[in-house]
Amino acid sequence: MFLQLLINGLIAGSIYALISSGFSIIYTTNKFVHFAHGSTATVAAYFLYWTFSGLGIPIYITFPLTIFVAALFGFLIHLVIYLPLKKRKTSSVILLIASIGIMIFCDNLMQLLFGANVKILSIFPHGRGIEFLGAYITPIQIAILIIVLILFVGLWTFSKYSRLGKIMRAVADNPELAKTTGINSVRIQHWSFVIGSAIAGLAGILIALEHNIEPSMGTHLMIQGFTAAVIGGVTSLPGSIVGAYVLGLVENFGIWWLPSGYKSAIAFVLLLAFLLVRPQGIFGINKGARE
Amino acid sequence: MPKKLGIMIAGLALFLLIGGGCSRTDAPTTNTSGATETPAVKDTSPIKLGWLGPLTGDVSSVGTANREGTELAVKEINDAGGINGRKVEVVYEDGACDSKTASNAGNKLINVEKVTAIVGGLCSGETLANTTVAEENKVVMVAYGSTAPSLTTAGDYIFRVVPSDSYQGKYAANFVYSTLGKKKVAVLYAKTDYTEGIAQVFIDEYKKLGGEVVLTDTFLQTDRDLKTQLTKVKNSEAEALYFPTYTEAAVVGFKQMKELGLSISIIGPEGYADPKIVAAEGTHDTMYTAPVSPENESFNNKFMAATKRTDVPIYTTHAYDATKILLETIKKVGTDKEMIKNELYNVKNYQGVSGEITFDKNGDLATANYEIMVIKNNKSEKYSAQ
Amino acid sequence: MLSAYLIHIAIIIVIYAILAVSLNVAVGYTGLLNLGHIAFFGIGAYASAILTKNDVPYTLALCASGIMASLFGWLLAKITAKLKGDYLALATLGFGFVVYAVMLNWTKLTRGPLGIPGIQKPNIFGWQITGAGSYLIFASVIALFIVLIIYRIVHSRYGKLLEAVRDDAIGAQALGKNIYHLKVQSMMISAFFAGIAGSLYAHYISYIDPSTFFLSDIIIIFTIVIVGGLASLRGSIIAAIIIIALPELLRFIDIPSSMIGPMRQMIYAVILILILMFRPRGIFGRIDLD
Amino acid sequence: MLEIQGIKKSFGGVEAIKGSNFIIEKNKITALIGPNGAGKTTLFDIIAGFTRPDEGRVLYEGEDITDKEPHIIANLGISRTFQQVRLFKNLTIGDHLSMVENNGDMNLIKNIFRKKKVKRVKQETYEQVLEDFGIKQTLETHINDLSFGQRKLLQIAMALQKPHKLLMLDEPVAGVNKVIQTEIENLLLKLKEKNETILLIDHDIELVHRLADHVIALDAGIVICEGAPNEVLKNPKVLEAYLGE
Repeated sequence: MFLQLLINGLIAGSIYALISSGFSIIYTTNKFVHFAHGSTATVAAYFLYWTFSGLGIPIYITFPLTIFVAALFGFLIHLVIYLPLKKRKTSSVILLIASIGIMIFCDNLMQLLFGANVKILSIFPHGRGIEFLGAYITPIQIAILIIVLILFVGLWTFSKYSRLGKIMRAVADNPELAKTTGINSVRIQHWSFVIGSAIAGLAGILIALEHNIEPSMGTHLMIQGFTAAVIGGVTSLPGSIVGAYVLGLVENFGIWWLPSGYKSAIAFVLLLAFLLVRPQGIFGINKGARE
Repeated sequence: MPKKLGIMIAGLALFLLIGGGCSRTDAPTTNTSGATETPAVKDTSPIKLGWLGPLTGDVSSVGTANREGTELAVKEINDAGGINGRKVEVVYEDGACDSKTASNAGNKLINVEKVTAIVGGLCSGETLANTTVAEENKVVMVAYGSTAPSLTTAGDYIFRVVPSDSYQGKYAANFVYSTLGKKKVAVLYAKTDYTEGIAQVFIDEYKKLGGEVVLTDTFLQTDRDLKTQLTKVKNSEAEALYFPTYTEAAVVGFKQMKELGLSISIIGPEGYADPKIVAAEGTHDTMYTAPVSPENESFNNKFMAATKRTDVPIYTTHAYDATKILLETIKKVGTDKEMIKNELYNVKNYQGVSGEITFDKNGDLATANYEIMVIKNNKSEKYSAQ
Repeated sequence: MLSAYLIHIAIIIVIYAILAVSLNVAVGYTGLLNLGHIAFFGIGAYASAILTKNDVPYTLALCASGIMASLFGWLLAKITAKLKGDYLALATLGFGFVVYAVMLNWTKLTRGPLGIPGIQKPNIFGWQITGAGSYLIFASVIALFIVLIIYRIVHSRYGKLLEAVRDDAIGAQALGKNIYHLKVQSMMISAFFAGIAGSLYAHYISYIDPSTFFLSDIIIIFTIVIVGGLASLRGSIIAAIIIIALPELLRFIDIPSSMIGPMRQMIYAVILILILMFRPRGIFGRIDLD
Repeated sequence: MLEIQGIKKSFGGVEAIKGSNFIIEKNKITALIGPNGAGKTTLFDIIAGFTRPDEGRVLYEGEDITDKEPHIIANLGISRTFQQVRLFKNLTIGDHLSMVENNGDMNLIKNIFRKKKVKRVKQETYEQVLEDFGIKQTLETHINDLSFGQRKLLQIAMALQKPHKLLMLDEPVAGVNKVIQTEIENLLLKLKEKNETILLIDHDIELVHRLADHVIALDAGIVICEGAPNEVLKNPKVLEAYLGE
C-alpha cells in the first residue's frame, strides 16, 4: 500500500506543480499573487472541450492551440487589468483582490456558457492502471509525471541559462534597478504572463484528462497550487515544484490516518504553518514578508 | 450630532419604518391571492404554483431536468383545460442546493409571488431552509428529492414524495448483509446532507445485523482525487463498499476504482440512477438501491419526446408526481391553503410515475419499497440473484 | 404585497451592513487585511444556533456568539501578528478555509453537512419575535447600536491610534504605542460584531450549514467594503444596500433562472474590478489600501 | 545616562557593527559622526529596540533595555526621530500632537464613553507648540498638505512634546532649505541651554561643531575617536575615514 500512496502523492503533486510553477513565474516577476491563474487553466480546459468535443478538431491541433489561447488569455488580463493598476503604483494587495475578482468572473462565465455539470473528455480510453509492484498507475498519470519532470528541468535551465530567464530573475530581484539598466521590465512582465499562462494551459489539458472539467476546478487547484508555491518558496521556480510534491505527499499520507474529509484542511494548516514559520518557503529568500 | 452620524442614523431608521409599517401586517396573510372564495363567480385568474430546485451549482444538471418534469405535468393539466377552467402557472426559482440561496428564493415565492403551494426543494438543505417560512404562511411544500431524516418532523405543511433515507439505508444494509452475504463492509461517503444521512443509517443497521464496518471514510463533494480513500478501502479487508455520493464525485470515483483495480462489489443509493453515472467508466457490476417504480418506460418516452432529452435524470419522475398530486388536490378542494394541507394527508395508494405514494402523519411516504438495480455495460437492469 | 420581500432583502442588507462595518474596523481603520472575516460570521452563527438548541436563553446566546467570534479573532490576530500585506491576506484566507473544514467535519458539534435546522426565533427580554417585520426592527435596532459603538470607537483617540497603526506601525511604536495590543484588539472588535451578525443571520434563516460560510461570501463582504470606501462607516452601509439590492433586480428580469446565480457573481466581480481600477477609494473612502 | 557595551550586528554576512562601546552623558549633546554605512542609523534602531543586536548590551540609566520592545523603550523616556520622516499620512497635526501624550488613548472602554474629543486647554497648548516651531498651519491640516520642512519640524516637535529624558535626532536638518535649517538650529541651541540630553546624527560638520559638547566618530560601528568637537574633527583618522584619502 505504501507504494500506491507514494504514487497517489506523486500524481497529486505533479498536478499541483503544473499550477504552482506557472503561478511562481508570474509571482517572482510581478511581485503579486495572481489568484486568477487557476481560472486560466479552467478556460484552457473548456476551450479544449469546446474545440475537441464540440467542433471535433483533432487533438494534435487542439492541444497546441489550447496552450496558445491560455497564454493569450493571461497576456490580455495583464494588459487590460493589471498594467493600468500597476501604472498607478497600487499596492500588491489591490492586485490580489483584483485577481480574486477575475477568478470569480471567469469561473462563473464558464458556468454560464457550458453549464455547471461535469464534462468528460474521452480522448484516451480509460483502462485499468498498469500494475507495478502491487500499485496501479495509468498511462495518463505517467505522462503527467514525465511532463512535469521535463517542465522542472526546462524551467530550471530557462531561469539559469537563457537570456530571457536571467533578465526575468533580474527584474524579480530588483525591478527599479532593472529599469535603470535599460531592461524594459513591462515587456518582461508581459513575457512572464505569457509563459506562466501557457503552463496553465498545459495544466488545464492534463487536469481535464485526469479529473474531468467543471467550472470550479481552477479555483480548487489554485488554492492547492498556491499552498505548494508558498511551501516550496514562492520566490524560487524549482522550489514551487518541490513544494507541490511535498503537499501532494503530505496530503495523501495524511489522510491515511486522519478522516479524509480533512484533506483540504491539511493543505491550509500547512499553508498557515509555512506562512507563519517560514513565509519564504523551503528555497525562497526572505523577502521582507514579515514585519 | 455630527452630520455624518446623522445620515447613518437616518439610513438605518428608514429600515425601522419599513419594519414597523409592515409588522402590523406580518401576521400570516390568510387571504389567498387572486382567487376569491365564492365559487359562484367564475374566477379565471391563473392558479400560481411555486417550484424550488437547483438550477445552478453542482446539482443543477439534475435540477434542470426535474424542472422539465414539473413543466410536463403542468402542460398536461393545462392542455386538459386546467383546473375548473383556470390555467396553472408555475414560478421557477433557483435554490442552487445551498441554504442561503434557497431561503431567498423560497421567501420570494411565498411573500412576493404569493404561490398557493410549492413543488420543491430537491436538496434537503433547500427544503430545510424554508420550513419555518412555509409553516408561518401555511404554504404547502412537496419536496421531490429531499431525503434527509430531519425533514420528517419539519412541520405539518412539509410533504415529500421520496422516502426518508432511513428506509433506503436499512434496505441497502439488509441487502448487503443477508442477500450478498458480505460480512465486512467499508463505507465511503461524500460530506453532503443527502449522503451523510443515508451513510449513518446504513452503518447503524449493518452493525445491528451483526456485520462489521471495517472502514468509514469521507470526502468533500468537490474532491476529484479519491485515490487515497479508495486505497484505504482496498487495504481494508472489506468485501463490499457502500459509496453514497452525488454525480460529479461518483464519475471520478468509479474511474479511479478501475484504475486502482478495486474488485470488491460496490453498492450505492438511488442517486446512481443518474444516466451520467450509469454511462461512466468503471461502473460495471455496480449495484444501487432504487425505489420500485412501475411503468417507467411510458413516462420516459413521453418525457424524452417532450424535452428531446436522451435520458431521464434522477427525481424527474418524483417532480412530475409531486406536481400532479398538488394539482389534483387543488382540483378537489380549491386553493385554500389549510384545506390543501388537510386533503394531502388523505392521499392513499396514489399510483405515481415514481411509485406508489401514501403520506403518513408526518407528510413522509408511508410505504417505501426498493429494489436493487445493477449496471451492466453501462445499462441499468434489475438485479437477479444468480 | 411586495413589502414582505423588501423586508427580507432589508434584513439581509442590515446583516451585511454590520458585517461590512465590522470588517472596516480591521481593514479600513487598522489596515489589517482580513480575508477570513466570513469565518467569524460563521462561528457566531453556529455558536448561537448550538447554544439556543441546548435551550440557552437567546440574549445569552447572542452575547456568547459575539464573544466566541472575538476569541477566534484574538487567535487569528496572535498567529498573524508578524505578517504584513498580502502574506497576512493569504494567511487569513487560509484561516477561513480551516474554520470551514472544521465546521464541515466536526459532525458531533455542528452536525457537519447536515447543518442545524429549526433554529427558533429570538425571544429577547420577553419580546417574542415571530414575523419578518418585527425581525427587521430587532435587527435594525442592534445594527444601529453596533454602528453607534463603532462610530464612537473610530472617532475617539483610540480610533486615531488604530489609524496610526494602519498608516505607519513603526512610527506609532516609536511614540510608545503597543501596536500588537492594538492589532489584536481591533481584530477582536471586528470579530465580535461579525459574530453578532452571524447570530442574527442564524435566527432569521433558521437553518445554517457550512456552505453558507464559504469563498463566494468572502468576496461579497469585501466588495461592499471596497465599494463603500475604506475607513468610512457611511460608505459601508450605503454600499451594503447597493451591492445586496442590485443583483436582486435580476430576479425580476425574465432571464432563465439557471443564469441568475452565475450572473449575480459576475456582477460582483465586475463592480469590484471597475471600482479598483477607476475609483480605488470607493464612494466615500478617503484612504488608499497600501 | 546611556551606555553601549560591545554591540555587534551583521546583516546576511555583512558586519555592520563590529563591536562599539561608548557612553552618552546626561545633559550633554553628543554627536555621532561617520561616513555613510558606518552603522549610525543601525545603532539608533538597536538603542530604540527596533533591531536586535547579535551581541552586546544597551544600558539605559543602568537598566538593560537590549531585548525590550520598542514601545516599552519609548515609554522609558527615549524619544527618537527617523531619517525619513515617519508621520501618519491620513491624520491631522492635532491627532499627531495629542497622540504623543499618554492620555489614556490606549484604553478602549474609556474611549467609547469619553465625552469631548479634545479639551479646550489642550487646543491652546498644541497651537502654542506650532508657534514655537514656526509651523504656520492649523491643527486640522492633514500631513499630506505639509511641506517637507514642516514635516521635519513637526517630527522634532512631537519628539520634544513626548515626555522624555533622552532625545535621539537622526539627521534633523538633512534635505531642508536654509531657512528651515537655521530654525532647527536655533531650536537645538535653545535645547542646549535647557541642558537637554541629546544624541544626534548629522553630516553637517559646522552644525556638529556649534552644537555638540561631545563627538564620537564611528567607522563600521567601531569608535575611531571620541572627545571635544574641535579635537575630533581635526583627528587624521577621522578625516581619512570621512574623506577616504
